[in-house]
Amino acid sequence: MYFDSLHAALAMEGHGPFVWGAYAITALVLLTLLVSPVLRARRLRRELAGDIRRREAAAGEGGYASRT
Amino acid sequence: MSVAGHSGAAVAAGSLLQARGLGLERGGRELFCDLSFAVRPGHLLQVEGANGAGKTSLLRILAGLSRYGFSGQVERAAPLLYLGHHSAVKAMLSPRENLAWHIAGEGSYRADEIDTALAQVGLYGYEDVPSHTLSAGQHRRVNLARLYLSRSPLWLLDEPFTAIDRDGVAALEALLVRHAQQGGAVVLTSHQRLSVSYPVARLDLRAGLKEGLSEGAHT
Amino acid sequence: MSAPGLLAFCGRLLRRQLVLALRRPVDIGNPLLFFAMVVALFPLGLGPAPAALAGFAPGILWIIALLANLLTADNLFRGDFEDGSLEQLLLSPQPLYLSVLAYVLAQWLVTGLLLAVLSPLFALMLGLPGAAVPTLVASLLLGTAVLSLVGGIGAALTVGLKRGGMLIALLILPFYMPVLIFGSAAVQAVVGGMPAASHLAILGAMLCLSVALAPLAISAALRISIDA
Amino acid sequence: MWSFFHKLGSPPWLYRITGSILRWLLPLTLIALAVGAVWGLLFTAPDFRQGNSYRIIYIHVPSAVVALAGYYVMAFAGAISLIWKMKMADVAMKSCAPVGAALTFIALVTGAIWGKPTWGTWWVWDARITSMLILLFLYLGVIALYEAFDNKEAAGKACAVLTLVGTVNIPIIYKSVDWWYSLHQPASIKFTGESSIDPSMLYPLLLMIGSFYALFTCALLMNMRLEILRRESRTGWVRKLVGA
Repeated sequence: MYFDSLHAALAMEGHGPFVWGAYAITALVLLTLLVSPVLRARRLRRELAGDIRRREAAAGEGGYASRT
Repeated sequence: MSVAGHSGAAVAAGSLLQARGLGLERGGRELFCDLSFAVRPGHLLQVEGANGAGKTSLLRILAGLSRYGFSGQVERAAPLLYLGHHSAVKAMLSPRENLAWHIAGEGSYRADEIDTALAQVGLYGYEDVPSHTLSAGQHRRVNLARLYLSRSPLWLLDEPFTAIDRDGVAALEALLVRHAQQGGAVVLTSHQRLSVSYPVARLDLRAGLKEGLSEGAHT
Repeated sequence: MSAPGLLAFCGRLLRRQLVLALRRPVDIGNPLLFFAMVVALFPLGLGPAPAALAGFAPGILWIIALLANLLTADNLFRGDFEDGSLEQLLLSPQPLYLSVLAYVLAQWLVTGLLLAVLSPLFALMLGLPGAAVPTLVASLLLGTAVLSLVGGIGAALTVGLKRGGMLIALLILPFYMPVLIFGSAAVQAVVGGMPAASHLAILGAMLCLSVALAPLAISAALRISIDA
Repeated sequence: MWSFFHKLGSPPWLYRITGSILRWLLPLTLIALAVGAVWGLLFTAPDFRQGNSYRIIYIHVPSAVVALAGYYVMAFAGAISLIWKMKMADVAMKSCAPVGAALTFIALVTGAIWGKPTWGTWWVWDARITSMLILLFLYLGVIALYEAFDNKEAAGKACAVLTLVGTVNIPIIYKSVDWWYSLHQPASIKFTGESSIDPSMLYPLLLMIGSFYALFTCALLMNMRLEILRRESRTGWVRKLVGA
């Protein structure tokens, strides 16, 4: 490790806020980039599953599944 | 002038248009599927169906304006003429200028041929007025005047009777029959049945019914 | 009677477009008026000091020419799309490449060419040195032709959309930037006492490239827009 | 060979295979990113001119490189979708745009943050930053065009044309901006050139570039899977997948 202590690593001789800030923003954007498709896929699958259940329920009651 | 001399020889062999297994889905609803037919010289084919049944879509697919989003294939063996919902009439141009431009891609026509065609659709005397002074029906007539000049053997007409008065309808029907008799073919969409003494094949999109198409269907 | 030759057909198309444009002279005048008005905005915003204005004049004139071109780009195909003329053009047996070129040429004749011809007047108002005026006209002649061709791509992509106006600007402004860079640099070079031939040559090269490629993109985009 | 292309065009196959690729590629990418970041942040010596602020290079350069490459990936997919009418290429192209835009955004923001300690200002109209800004505009243009169409099939084709136009234009734009910058700016402000970089700084940088490529692939595949599900939501295999 280049730095002597955690404090020195955070401060980076005065450049710390810039460097750590840049890394934090990058991490945030990358995290959003990876998490948002997962969340949206989960929502889509829930919607589709609900749709299927609705059709099955309708089919069970009156057999008009094709109408929906 | 008429289409006879030009179209007769060009299309003697085989079909003008061949559709194989056409299917179209819009918004999750199947409009038509596995539609196969051939249009041969002498055919008069009327596409029927309720609003939203896919008549216009089918015609645009046949014309080649729609090139994706449907299944199946269309083979076009002859030059075709397509008239859609829009009249393509420029308000700032006169009927003569409009018509001269409409047929500019097909050939060079003399001024008197263009005037004759305009006279045949009842626009005699209107040749040089700006088109924005004309009615919607007259715009449609400018458009239809093209049929009197066209040398394309295959006509695809989307609702050609819209905004046309009764005399105009009769003249147009006669023109379509003459075109078919002289070796051309017409595919048209219309809500009203043609009143002609010529065999009209019908394609009902809603029912998938094919009537009078037997000799042309499925190869 | 045979099908008309390529050039005859394009000649007719060009004539039709010009006749249509000339029957609405106001539409031709609008971009020029816009040009004049925006020229008047700069002294109001930057202050009337002649030296400062003259310094910025090459950039100002080029940016306004670019915006004037952008404003007219949306109209290139819209009228013909809405009244059905465009689908007839696509169905015509004539090669679309040349037809599209004729469209753009007609549009350039009534916008870019006129802007270039009138630009000395606006250059005078902003105090651009007289020696730079011929270069300004030459760079505008070449550059606006590139802008019209590139603008045609944006127009063809958005012609089927109801709300195309803003979108077309977002799509094509990045592609306008190289033209702006070399166009205004050409004028600045002459102001600074340097030759501008190389800048103009690069603009000419851009024009050649756009003439070769832009009609392909416009044709493809028109077929897509007609289909949507 | 052809059967492989045929499979590529099959949504269920593509959905399955991308799922199994992601299962190992995603953890690997995250580990590589973490290793590269820690290496760059804590285990390399500072640059003798810029001090510690140069450590931003380990995210700035990789994101810029991959953002630019992403545009070409997008254009390549667009060309395939136009020429061979392959729907899955359409899906790939559409999924590239947001990932590329995000990476361009990172490159811009980190560039601006890097600029503050180096040049004393957040924004300099430097050739590279200006080029990145234009690249961001190009990405956002593609996204805006895609969203403007109701017919998503037409949207895909239109975006494909736009990206191809962009592919021709990007080198011209970059060269113009470079030339413009050399004309207007004294050559006093300069990044550390890649050619003169010390090996001890180069290795973590290469690792980060590799990780960003892998990250781009992961995000692209995840977006593609989402888009496949959305487009195929009416088909039997999706129903079975969701129902199970």
